[in-house]
Amino acid sequence: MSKKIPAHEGTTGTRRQILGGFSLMALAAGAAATGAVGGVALTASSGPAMAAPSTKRRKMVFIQHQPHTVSTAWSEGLAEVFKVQGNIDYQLLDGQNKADVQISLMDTVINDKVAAIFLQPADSVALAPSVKKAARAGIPVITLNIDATAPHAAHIEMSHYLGAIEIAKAMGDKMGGQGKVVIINAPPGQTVRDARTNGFMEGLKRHHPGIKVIADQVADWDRKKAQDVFSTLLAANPDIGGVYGVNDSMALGAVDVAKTKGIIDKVVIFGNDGEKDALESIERGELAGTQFTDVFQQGRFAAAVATVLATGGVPATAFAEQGYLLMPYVIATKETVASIQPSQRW
Amino acid sequence: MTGAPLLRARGLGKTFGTLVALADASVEIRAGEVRSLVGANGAGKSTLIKILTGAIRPTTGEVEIGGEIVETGRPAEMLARGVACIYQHSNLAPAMSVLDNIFLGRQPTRGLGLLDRPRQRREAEALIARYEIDLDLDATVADLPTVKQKEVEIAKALSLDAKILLMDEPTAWLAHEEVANLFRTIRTLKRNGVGIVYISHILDEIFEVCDTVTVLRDGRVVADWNIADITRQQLLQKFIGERLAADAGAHARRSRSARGTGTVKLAVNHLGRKGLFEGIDFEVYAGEIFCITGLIGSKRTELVRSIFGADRFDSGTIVIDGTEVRPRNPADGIGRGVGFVPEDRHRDGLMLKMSVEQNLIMSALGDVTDWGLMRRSRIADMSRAAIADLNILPPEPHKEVAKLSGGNQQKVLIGKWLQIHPDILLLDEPTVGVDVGAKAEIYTILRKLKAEGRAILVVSSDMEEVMTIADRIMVMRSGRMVGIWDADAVTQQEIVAYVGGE
Amino acid sequence: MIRTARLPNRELIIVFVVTIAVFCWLSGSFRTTGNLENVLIGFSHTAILAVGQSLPLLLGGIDLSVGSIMALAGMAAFDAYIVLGLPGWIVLPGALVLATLAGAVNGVLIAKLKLQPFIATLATMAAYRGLTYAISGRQIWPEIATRPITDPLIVAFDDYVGHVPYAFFLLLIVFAVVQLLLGVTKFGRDLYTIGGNVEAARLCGINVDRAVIISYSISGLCAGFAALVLVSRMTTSTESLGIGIEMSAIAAAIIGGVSLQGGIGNVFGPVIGAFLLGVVLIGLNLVGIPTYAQPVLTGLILLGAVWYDRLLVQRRARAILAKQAANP
Amino acid sequence: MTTAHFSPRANAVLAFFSGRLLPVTLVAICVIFALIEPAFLSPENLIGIVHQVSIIGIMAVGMTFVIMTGGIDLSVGPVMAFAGVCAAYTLEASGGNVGLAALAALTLAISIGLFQGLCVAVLGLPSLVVTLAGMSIVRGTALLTGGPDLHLIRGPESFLFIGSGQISGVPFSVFVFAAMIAVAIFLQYRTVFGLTVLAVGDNERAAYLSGRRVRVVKAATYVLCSFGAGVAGIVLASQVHTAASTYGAGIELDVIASVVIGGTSLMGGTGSVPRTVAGVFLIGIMNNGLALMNVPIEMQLIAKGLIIVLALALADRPWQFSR
Repeated sequence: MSKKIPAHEGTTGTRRQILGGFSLMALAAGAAATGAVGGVALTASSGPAMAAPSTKRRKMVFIQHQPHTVSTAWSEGLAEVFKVQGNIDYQLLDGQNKADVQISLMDTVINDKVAAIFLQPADSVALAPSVKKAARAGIPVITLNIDATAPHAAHIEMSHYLGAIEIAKAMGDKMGGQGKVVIINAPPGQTVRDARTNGFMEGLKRHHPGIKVIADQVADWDRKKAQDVFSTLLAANPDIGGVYGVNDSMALGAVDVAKTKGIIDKVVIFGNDGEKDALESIERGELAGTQFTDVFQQGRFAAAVATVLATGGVPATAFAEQGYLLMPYVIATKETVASIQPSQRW
Repeated sequence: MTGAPLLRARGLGKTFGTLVALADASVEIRAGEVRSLVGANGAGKSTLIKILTGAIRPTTGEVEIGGEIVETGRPAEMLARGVACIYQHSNLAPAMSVLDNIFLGRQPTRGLGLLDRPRQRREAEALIARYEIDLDLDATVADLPTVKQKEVEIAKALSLDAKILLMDEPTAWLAHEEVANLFRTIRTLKRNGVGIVYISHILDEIFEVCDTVTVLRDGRVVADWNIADITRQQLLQKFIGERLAADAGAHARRSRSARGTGTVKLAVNHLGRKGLFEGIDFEVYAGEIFCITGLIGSKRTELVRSIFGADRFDSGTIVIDGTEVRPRNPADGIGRGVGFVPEDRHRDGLMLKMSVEQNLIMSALGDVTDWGLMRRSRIADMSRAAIADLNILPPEPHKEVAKLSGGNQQKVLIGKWLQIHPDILLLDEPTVGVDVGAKAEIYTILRKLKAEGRAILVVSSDMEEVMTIADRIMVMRSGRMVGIWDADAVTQQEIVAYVGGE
Repeated sequence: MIRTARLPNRELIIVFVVTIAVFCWLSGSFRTTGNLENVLIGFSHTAILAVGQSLPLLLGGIDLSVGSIMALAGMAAFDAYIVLGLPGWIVLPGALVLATLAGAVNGVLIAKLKLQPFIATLATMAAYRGLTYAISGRQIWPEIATRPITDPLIVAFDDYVGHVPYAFFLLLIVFAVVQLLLGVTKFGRDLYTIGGNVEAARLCGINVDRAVIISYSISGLCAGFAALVLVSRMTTSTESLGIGIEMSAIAAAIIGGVSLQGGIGNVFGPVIGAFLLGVVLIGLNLVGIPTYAQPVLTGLILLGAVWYDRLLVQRRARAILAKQAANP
Repeated sequence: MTTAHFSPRANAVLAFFSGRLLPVTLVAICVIFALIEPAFLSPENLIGIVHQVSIIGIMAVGMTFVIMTGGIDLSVGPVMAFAGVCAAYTLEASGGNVGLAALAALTLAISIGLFQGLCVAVLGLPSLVVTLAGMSIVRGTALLTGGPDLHLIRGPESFLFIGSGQISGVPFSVFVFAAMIAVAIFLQYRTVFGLTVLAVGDNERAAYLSGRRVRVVKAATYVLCSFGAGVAGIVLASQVHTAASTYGAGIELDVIASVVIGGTSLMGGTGSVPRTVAGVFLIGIMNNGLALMNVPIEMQLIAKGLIIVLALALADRPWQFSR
C-alpha cells in the first residue's frame, strides 16, 4: 500500500530535515534526534503552547493494537513526557489485536472527553469512522505508525514502505544482485504487513530485478514459527541467499536456524522494527540488518504534539490538513549500528 | 378375540459385520392382540423391536403394515403408520416439561410450524384423564422421580393413538401398583383394537396379560404359541434350554439359612437421613441373604448407598464386625470389605467403553498394583479367573463391555465386586433387565457367596426373586421399615400386602 | 414453554443491573447517554453472535467458525461493493446468503459426516479464513484497499435513531425471531429435544440431521449479520475480522445460562451476557483500571458467574429433594 | 441411523482400516508430499518435523489426559507464556541457575493447573468456562508481572541447550518430547492413575462408586496438562532466546485439535497418548509439507480444513456397528 508523503517521496537518506516548530517540542522531550513534518496548522501554534503549562488536569489515552515491544516503547516515551508535565493523566488501552475492540475503545474514550487520543490502528480504513467521530467531538487524534484514512490531527510514522524498499536494496547489494530470497511474513489483514511486503517487492523490482522471491510463507509474527518455516524452506531450497523477516522476531527466528545449520555466513537475513535483540544480533554479525527508528522518541514526539494541540487552542475541526511527522530511520547494518545510542534502544 | 392382522414382518434379518443379530424372523401382529416376545438376551428381541420402530434398517426381509410394504429404517415413517414404542431406557428430554415430552417430536401445530399450545394442553389433559395418569403437565421432567418419568413415557406412547404398541420391559422400573395400572391400560388398549408387542423376562406377567407368545433364540423364531396352550415349564424350556429350566424351578426353596452362621456382620442401628429414611434397624449375618423389598421410591436404594458410603447419613450408627464405622465415601466402604452393586448398571455401574478386564479390576486395583503400578500378569490372572467363574460370554477379557449382552454385563458388574472379596455385599436390583438364564446364574453366584460365609444384602422389587433367594426379608415403605420376616415363615401374598401398606 | 425457555434469567439480570449501578457510581462518563450509545453499538454484534451461537450449544454442539464466517461474509461484501461495484441491496443479501451457506456446510459436516462439532467447526474455521484470504480484494488489488464503503444501505447500521443505533434494532429483530423460533414453533421444541436426548429425538421421528443443519445455518447467518454491522462501522472489511470472537460469543452464551451439555437455555440470557461483557470492558476502562489488569478481572467475573450459577443449581436440586421427601 | 451395506469381504477390509485409519492417512499424506517434493523425505526435514511439533506435542500429551476425562483446558497458551517469563526472571535473578528457573516455571504452571483442577473437580464448574476464565486471568497476570515486552535470554548455555542444543544431530527438544511421551504412555497404561482417568471419562459415577478417587484424579489431569504447558514454555523460551507474556495466543486450538484428530473424543472415556502423537504429527506434517511446497497461506488453510474433515470423516465412520 503506498502512502502519500508530501515532499519527501524519493529521498532515501537516513537523515531528514526538520521543521522549526518541531524542534522545540523535540527539545522539550529531551531528545536530539530529528524529524520531518508536513502540514500547516501544527507549526503555527506550537510555540506558545509549550510556554503555557496549565494546571488543569487532562486525560490522554493511547489505544495500542496489541501488546508488543514497539507499542510499549511508545507508551514509555509518552509517559516520560507526561510525567515531566505533571498535569496529564495518561492511560494505556489494549486493542487486543481486534479492530472492533479498538472501535469500541475509541467510542469509550471519546465519550470520556479525553484531551487527546494516540492511536495505533489495526487497520487504516476500519478505524477511520472512529477518527472522524473524535474529530466531531473536538478531540485530536494522533496516529502512530499506521495512518487512518480520515483526516486527523497528526500522523507519526517510520515509513514501512520506504524502509522496506531500502531493505530490499541493502539485501540485494549484499547478495551481489542475484540469488533466491524468501519472505517470512505475517498473516494478511494488517496494514503494516501489506506496506512492508509491497515495499520489499517494489525495492527488489527497482534495484535488484535479478533477485527472485521463491517463497512467501506466514509465521504469525512469531519467532518459533519463523524457525519452523525457515528450516522447512531450507530443506527444499538449500541455496536460499536472503531472508526478509517482516518483523525482527521472525528474522531472528531465521537467524536461529541459520546458526544451527552453520550457514549464517551464506544467508543475508533482514528484519524490520529495530528492537534491541535485533541490534545486538547485527553487532554480532548474525542478522544482516533491520530498519530502526527511535521508538521512545516517536512516543515523545507524539506526546509533545498532543500537548500542543490540547493546550494550544487549536480546534480539532481546524485540521483541514493533517500533520505528518516522518520519523527518521536507519537501515541498521553492521556498519551503521554503532550510531544507535544505548538510550535509543528499546 | 383378535382381529385382522395389522403388521406382518417376513424374513427379517440383520447382520452387523460378521455378527448375525437376527436371521429370518417372521412375526404377525393382529388387532387387539397382546403378543409376548421372549428370548434370552442376545436372542434378537431388541434388534427386532428396533427394526419395527425404524431405528435400524434390516439387511433382509420386509415389513407390511395395513397391507402395504413400508420403507424400513425411518422412525418417522413407522410413527406415521401408528407404530409406537415404550423403551426400557428413558427416552425423554429431561430439561423440557411433561407436556412437551408427551408430544415429543409431534407437537400439534397450526401451520407454518407454529405450535398450537392450547390444543396440545387440551389433548394432554384429555389423555391423562382417560388413562387415569396423575401427572403435573408443567413440571420439568428432570425434577420428577423415576416412576413419574416412566408414566410420562407411557402417556407419550398412548398419545400417539398407536395401532401397534411395542413395549420393551415396561415394568422393569415400575412398582406393583403401577404394574397393575399398566395392565389395566393394556386391556383398555386391547379392547380398542390396538396390537401390542410385550417384552418381559417376568413369566408371571406374560401369563397374566399376553394372548400369544413368540420365542426367539439365536436370532430365529423357535416357537409361536397361544398362551392358553402352554405351561410355564414348556415356555422356559423353549427359550433357555432344558437343563437351566429345571434348575430355575428346583432351587426355589432349597437351602434357606436364616441368620447364616450366627455371626453379625453388619448392624444398622436407628439409621436416618433427613427427608429420606429414618429409624432403620437390622442386622445381616455372615452366610445369609437378607432382602429388602418395597415399592420403588421407598428409599431402599438411598439406604443402601448410605451404608456403603456413597451418601452420608444424619443419625444412627453402622456397625461392621462390632466396630462402629462412618464411611465417608465408597473407597472407605471398600476398605472395610463392603461391595455395592448399583441398580442402574449403565449409569452407575460400568465403564461401557472400557474392556471387561478393566471393569473387573476397577475396585480391586490395590490387589493388582504395587505402588500404583499395574502388574499385568496379576491382572490377567484375575480377569481370566473371574471370566471363567462367572461364565462371562464371550470369554474375552479385552472385549468392550458395551458389546456384551445385558446378562453378561451384569455378571461383569457383580464380578467387579467379587474381586475385592467382600465380607458384605450390597446388591441393588441385581437382576433387573436380565434374562431368565442369566438370572439363574446370578442366583447361583449369590448362593455360593453365602456358602462362603459372606453377608449379602439384596434390594429387590421382584417378588419372585425375593421369595427365591431370601433367607430373611425386610419390607420398607416411605423411608421406614415395616418389619423383618424369616422367608420360610411368610408367603409371597403376605409380603405383597406389607409392601402395599394394607 | 415458559418453563423450559425460562425467559428472564433473574439472577443474571440482577448481576447485570448491579454491575451497571456500580460503574455509574464510580464513573461520571459511564452514566451518560453517549455511553449508552457506545454500549449498544459496541456490543450488538457480539450479542447477535451469542444468539446465533446458542442454537448449536442448545443442540449440545459448538460453532467455532463464526469469526471466520464473519471475515468471509465481510470480505465478500467488500469485494462485491468495492471491486465489482454492486449496489447495497445486492451486497447485503448476498453476504448473508454466503454466511448462511457457510453455516450450512458446518451443519452438513456434523449431521451427515458425523464429525464432532468441535472439530468440524475447527476445520472450517481454518478453511473459511483461508477462503477469506483467497478472495480478498485487498490483497489482489492493494491500491483499492484503502477505499471505504460508502453505500448508504451498507453503512446504515452505524446510524442512530435518537440514542439507539440501528445495529441494536437488528439485534432486537434477530433476537425476537430466534426466541419465537425456540418458543412457539415445533422446530424450537425439536431443538430442545435433540439437545436433551438425541436418541429420544431420533426415535420419535424428529429429523435430527435437518435440525442440525438449520441450526448451524442460523449461526452462520447471525455471523453474517454481525459481519455487516462491523463492516458498516468500519466502512471496510479486513482479513483478520472476527479472529477470536467465537470465544466472546460462547462466553456470553454460557454466562446467559445456555448449557454446554445441550437442551437448556434461551437466547435472552446470551444477549444480556454479551452486554454484560461489554459493560465490564467499557466500565473498567472508564474507571481507569490498568489495561492488563482487565483480563484478570474479566476472568474472575466469569468464574464468579458460573460458580454462583452452580450454587443456584445445587440449591434447586436440594429444594426438589426436600419437596419429594415432604410429599412422597 | 443408516449403516453402510458392504459384502463381508469389504467389511473385513474396512474393519481392518477403521481404528488404523489415522496412521494410514499419515502415510498417505507423506507419500503424496514426497512425490511432489522429494526433499520432504530428507533426514534433515524429517528431524525438522519432529523438532517443529515438539512444543505443541508436549502440550498435547498433557492435554490428552484432561480430554480423556471429558474436560478441556483452554488456558495452555497463557500458562506456557507465563512459565517462560517466570523462567526468564528466575534466570536473571539467580544469576543463571537453570535448575532453579525450571523449578520456578514448573511450580508456577503446576499451581495454575491445581487451581483450575480444583475449580473443576471440587466446585464442579464446567471445565470450558473455568479454563476460559483461567486463560484470561493468567494472560492478564503475566502481562501485569512481565509486561508486554520481549525478555531476552542470553544465557547460560545450559538453558539455551534445552531448546536449541543438539545431541548427535537431533535437537534436544525432541528428546524432551520423547521423554514426555514415554512418561505419559507409562502413566496411561501402567498406572492406576491412567486407568482411572479413562474410567472417569467413561462413567464418572461408576468410577466413584467403584471406590476411585475421582476428584483427585480429575484435578491431577489439569495439573499434568499445565505441567506440559510449563515444560513447553521453558523449551520455547530457550528455543527463541526470549520470553514474552504474549506468546502462545491461539495455540490452545492447535493443541486440542492434535488431541481430537488423534481420535480422543471430547466426550471423554476414549483416547490414548499414542493416538495424540499421531494427531500431532498429522498437523505437523501438514504444516511442514505445505510450507515446503510454498503453498500460499490461503490455500494452506483451506487444505488443512479439508484434510482434517476428510481424515475424521473416514475415521469416525461407523463402518461396522450402527449406534
